[in-house]
Amino acid sequence: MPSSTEVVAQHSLQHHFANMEQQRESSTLGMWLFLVTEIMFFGGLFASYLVYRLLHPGAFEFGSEHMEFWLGTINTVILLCSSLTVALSVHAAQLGRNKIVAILLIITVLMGLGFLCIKGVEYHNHWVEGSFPGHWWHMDTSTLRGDDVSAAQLFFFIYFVMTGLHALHVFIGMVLLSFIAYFALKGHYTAEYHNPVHVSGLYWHFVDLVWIFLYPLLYLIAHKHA
Amino acid sequence: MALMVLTAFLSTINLGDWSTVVALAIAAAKALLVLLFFMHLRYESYKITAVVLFAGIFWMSILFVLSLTDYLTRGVTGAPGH
Amino acid sequence: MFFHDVPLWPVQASAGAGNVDWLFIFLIAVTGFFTLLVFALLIIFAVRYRAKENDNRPATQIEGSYVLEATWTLIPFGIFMVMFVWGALIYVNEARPPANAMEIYCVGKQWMWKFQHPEGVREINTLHVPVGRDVRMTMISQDVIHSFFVPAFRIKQDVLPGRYTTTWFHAIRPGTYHLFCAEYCGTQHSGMVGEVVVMEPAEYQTWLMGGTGEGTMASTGQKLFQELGCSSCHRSDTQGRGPNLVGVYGKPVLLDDGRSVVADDNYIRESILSPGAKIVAGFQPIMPTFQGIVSEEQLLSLIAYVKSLSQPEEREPVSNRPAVPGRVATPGNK
Amino acid sequence: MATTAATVERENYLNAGYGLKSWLLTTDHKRIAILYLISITFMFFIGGFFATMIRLELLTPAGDLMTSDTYNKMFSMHGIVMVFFFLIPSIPAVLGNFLIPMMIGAKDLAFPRINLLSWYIYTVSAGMMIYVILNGGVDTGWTFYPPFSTTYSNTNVVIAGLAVFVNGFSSILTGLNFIVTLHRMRAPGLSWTRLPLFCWSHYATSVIQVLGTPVLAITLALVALERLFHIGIFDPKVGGDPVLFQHLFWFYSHPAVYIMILPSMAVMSEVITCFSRKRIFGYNFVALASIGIAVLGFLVWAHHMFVAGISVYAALVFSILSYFVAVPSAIKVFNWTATMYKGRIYLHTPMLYAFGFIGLFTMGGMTGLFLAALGIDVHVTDTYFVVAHFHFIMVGGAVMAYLSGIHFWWPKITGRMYPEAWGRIAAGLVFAGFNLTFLPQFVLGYVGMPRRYHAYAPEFQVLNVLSTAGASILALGYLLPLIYLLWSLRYGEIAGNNPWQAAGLEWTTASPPPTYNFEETPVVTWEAYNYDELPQEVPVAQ
Repeated sequence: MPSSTEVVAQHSLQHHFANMEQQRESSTLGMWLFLVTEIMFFGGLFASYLVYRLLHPGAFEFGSEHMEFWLGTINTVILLCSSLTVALSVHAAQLGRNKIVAILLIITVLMGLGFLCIKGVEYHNHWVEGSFPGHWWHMDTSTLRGDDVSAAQLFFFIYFVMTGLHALHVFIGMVLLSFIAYFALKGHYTAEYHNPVHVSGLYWHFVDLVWIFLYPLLYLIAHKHA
Repeated sequence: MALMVLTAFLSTINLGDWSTVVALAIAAAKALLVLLFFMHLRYESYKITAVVLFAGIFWMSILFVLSLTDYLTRGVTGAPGH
Repeated sequence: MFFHDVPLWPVQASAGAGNVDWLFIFLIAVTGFFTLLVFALLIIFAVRYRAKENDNRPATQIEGSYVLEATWTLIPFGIFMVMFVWGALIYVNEARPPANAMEIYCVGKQWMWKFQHPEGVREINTLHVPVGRDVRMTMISQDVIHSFFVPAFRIKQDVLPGRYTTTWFHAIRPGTYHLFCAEYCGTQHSGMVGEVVVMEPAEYQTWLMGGTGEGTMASTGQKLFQELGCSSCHRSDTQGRGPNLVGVYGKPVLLDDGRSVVADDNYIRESILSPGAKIVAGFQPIMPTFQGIVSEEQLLSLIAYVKSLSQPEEREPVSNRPAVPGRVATPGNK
Repeated sequence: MATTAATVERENYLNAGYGLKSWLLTTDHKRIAILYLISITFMFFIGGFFATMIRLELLTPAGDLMTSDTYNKMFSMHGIVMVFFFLIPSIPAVLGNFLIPMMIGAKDLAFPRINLLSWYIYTVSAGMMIYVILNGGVDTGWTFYPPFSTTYSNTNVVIAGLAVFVNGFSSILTGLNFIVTLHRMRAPGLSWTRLPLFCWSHYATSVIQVLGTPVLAITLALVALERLFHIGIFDPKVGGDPVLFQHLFWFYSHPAVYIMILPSMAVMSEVITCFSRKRIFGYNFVALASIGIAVLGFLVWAHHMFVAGISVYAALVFSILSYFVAVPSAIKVFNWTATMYKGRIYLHTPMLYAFGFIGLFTMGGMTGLFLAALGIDVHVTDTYFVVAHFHFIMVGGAVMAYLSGIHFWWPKITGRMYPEAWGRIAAGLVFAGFNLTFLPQFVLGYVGMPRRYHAYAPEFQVLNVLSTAGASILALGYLLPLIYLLWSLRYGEIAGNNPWQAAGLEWTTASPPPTYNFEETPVVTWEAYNYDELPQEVPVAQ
């Protein structure tokens, strides 16, 4: 039904844009710029990480030993796969196949949920272990030397802020993709107009990218094969 | 795409003094693949996206490098009488 | 008469103050010239080219000039580099205390300055120093960031919690000068002021003699060294479980991970509070931490003691002078 | 603002809809600019109130007007309100918002709804800040240095920090919107080299906003977390480093200075060319200097920390880089001055402010050279020398330019002229009052009076009294425009489309402009500032 898609396309062009091309490029560029601010947002944390790891290498190694290596690895795989499904859904959207878009996105959201659940299990284990810094801190740091004893809290503080912030992004991404999936189910997207799928996909990939770096920095400092 | 999963497992094997470097290199490779293929950087006719991404990375490295000019050289002239 | 009491230029009371002032004057001259140039051009253009009703002369369009652009890019750049080098020379000099400078230790806290002389005299918010000697300040804060600022000496250095910072000066003129805290530190920030009293050396000696009852900082440190049991491991032979500390201060120390550090104030402080952080090669990490056990002032005494172990015997300061009440702060006062 | 459109019959953005809802739900960039104008003016006078209290307290050496706690809150809130809630959004969010789409011949910004969202975010954050003010204030200084802010202060640090955090997103979204708009929404024929320099400067500003602000946001979030949970990432007791906070803070907050000054430079390029009837001298250099400032501005942050305990090498690196960034600023000043050469100069109010800007900005920039010189910085940092220096840039520079721009585009925004004579009087008052306020502070600083002092040594009094006297003139100078601009909304002379005979697309449409700015999308075939093709006479207003 070419006529109906054209109507949809006309309808989805906002008044202040001259044409679809301009609208598409604007939203893509807008999202990329937003992702750059996100890079800098995490960048501040990465900088703190870098400085403190430099100052307290022992504490960071200690902290990393207390990461759940396999859970982290599984989560990495989950996120990579979810990125794949998102990429496929963008491809489906380019062909205007709304149903496939919706299915792929729902799978993605479920994988995101799985990621958060595993993360929750990890947090729970940390809680039991006493690695929440501040009042709740009661880790056994007897293997540590010197000011690494207290600096171990720094590692966990940075760990919780980084992964917590990342989890928040995963959550926002899930909400975003759910909306897109909903609109896809309603047949919203066409070969001409599918940029919301693309742009939301970019966001999800970014969330994946952050994790790609968090994983080695937090989990792999001192991994010893069990 | 299967390459991705492979690299994920590869990163579990590497150990030793260089493990962090290797792990980060693998992470960078993965990130590059995601960027190029998933995020369509490779297909994007509109080159400005690459510039934007480069700006982000560049500015982050400014933050890192210039902070390190302080932390890596602290105490170098701090010794008394030297 | 009115302006008689208004200082428009700070007193020069240290050897470094003149250098700073000369650079300042140079900068005033250069920037003054360019500022006046811009002002003059603005005024001349505003008057000369102002649109007049009976004059229909149109504006003359000029697109630009590469020669001019290059001129006002390169000339300022050249001048800036002169400023940079000159300023950097002064700064590097300020950052490197002379080797045989006299030591004064300083602890900043909300909202007072506590000083201690190596001879053991303590004072609060007033610092007595002799004229004509290099004085090196080793400073630390008990709480927030403060900043040690003596305008007459043209020096300023933030005083941080958890880490020693240093600065130095060479007073050249006896007198009493302002001491300010220059880093905002809370409610009574503007009350964290005091004075630096610069005295003739003989006067200073007399003042020192009448100042204390506790002995030198090094001897206080030595006493602490015994009381805390440090001496049972850090023996002055090679049999101790801890490294022998004689002659260590200011020398590079080889660590167990192959690195080496200079045994300066910050390293000694770290070794007492976080003994395991940097272990000397050949020793076990068995020393307990003294975090929370020794105060900042006691730490300074211990450092003074370790330092005294590296000095020739005859420079060991005389100890145990009679006390004079009223000028002595309670030790360990927080 | 209800009176604005009363007598204007033609359909325009102001009379396109009435009622609160038509304003609060608008996506029209011009209406959003007006919303910003109102909220920013409000915050400006709050900040100004604090400034007044500070100057009154400093009349006498003893701290007798208020307690030291109150005084500390006064200067902290003065700084926070003025920096984050006035200066940073001022020109971009009001003038930039209003003008950028019109200057490039677009109907609106690329993301109109995000634009409205950013105003709401601003409003929420301003509300949080006002809550802080009414609830006992905050006393950390606008710099939030730990460990004072994280452990020792007993005031509303968390909410104040979060207010700035939230406000940052408003700033980010505005910047993002501008960048996309400038890339994608330009009218046919409007190439980058034909773009008004106003747009170039705003582009550079936006780059800083997008890249710098997130770092401040995360840093303040860390401070808030540390304070809430007593965790201590900047606390030396657990191995943290308070100096790291300063690095992260200044990574944003130094470039933030350029967020304030670049838009001012944007206004200058428009005003000076118009009232000199000239093309800009060295278009390419002025444009590239904006970008140069944006990039180099990120490389110099630690010059705020020369005595903070950073390493000597770091200090040397940052000192030389600080001199680099001075070069493009110098280029701009020389180019503006050269633009006036052999021009046909009209001394209307915006131009008077422009003269003030160039003079004061030059002095502010020159004193910056003192601070970049390591040896001098050690002596004058954290003294009134620094206070005077940055007020020369921010008040002498940014506020002067803001007022210049407001007067220049007032006829476009409201359709009415401001009273010219009053405008000139106010400009004179602001200039005189400003200099009397801040020139003595340079001397105070070099003599050694530290900043943020509630009580001070008696010998500093005379200079402080002079400064306070100047501040009262300055306050009058700021109140006057508020009064006569409001007056002009009803009684001002009706302005034509182009009362200044100015170049630029925004002047080709009606005043006030219609909702979608142009009847039809313009096609640009000329370079910016084609004053040789325009009438040489600027009508002299009453």
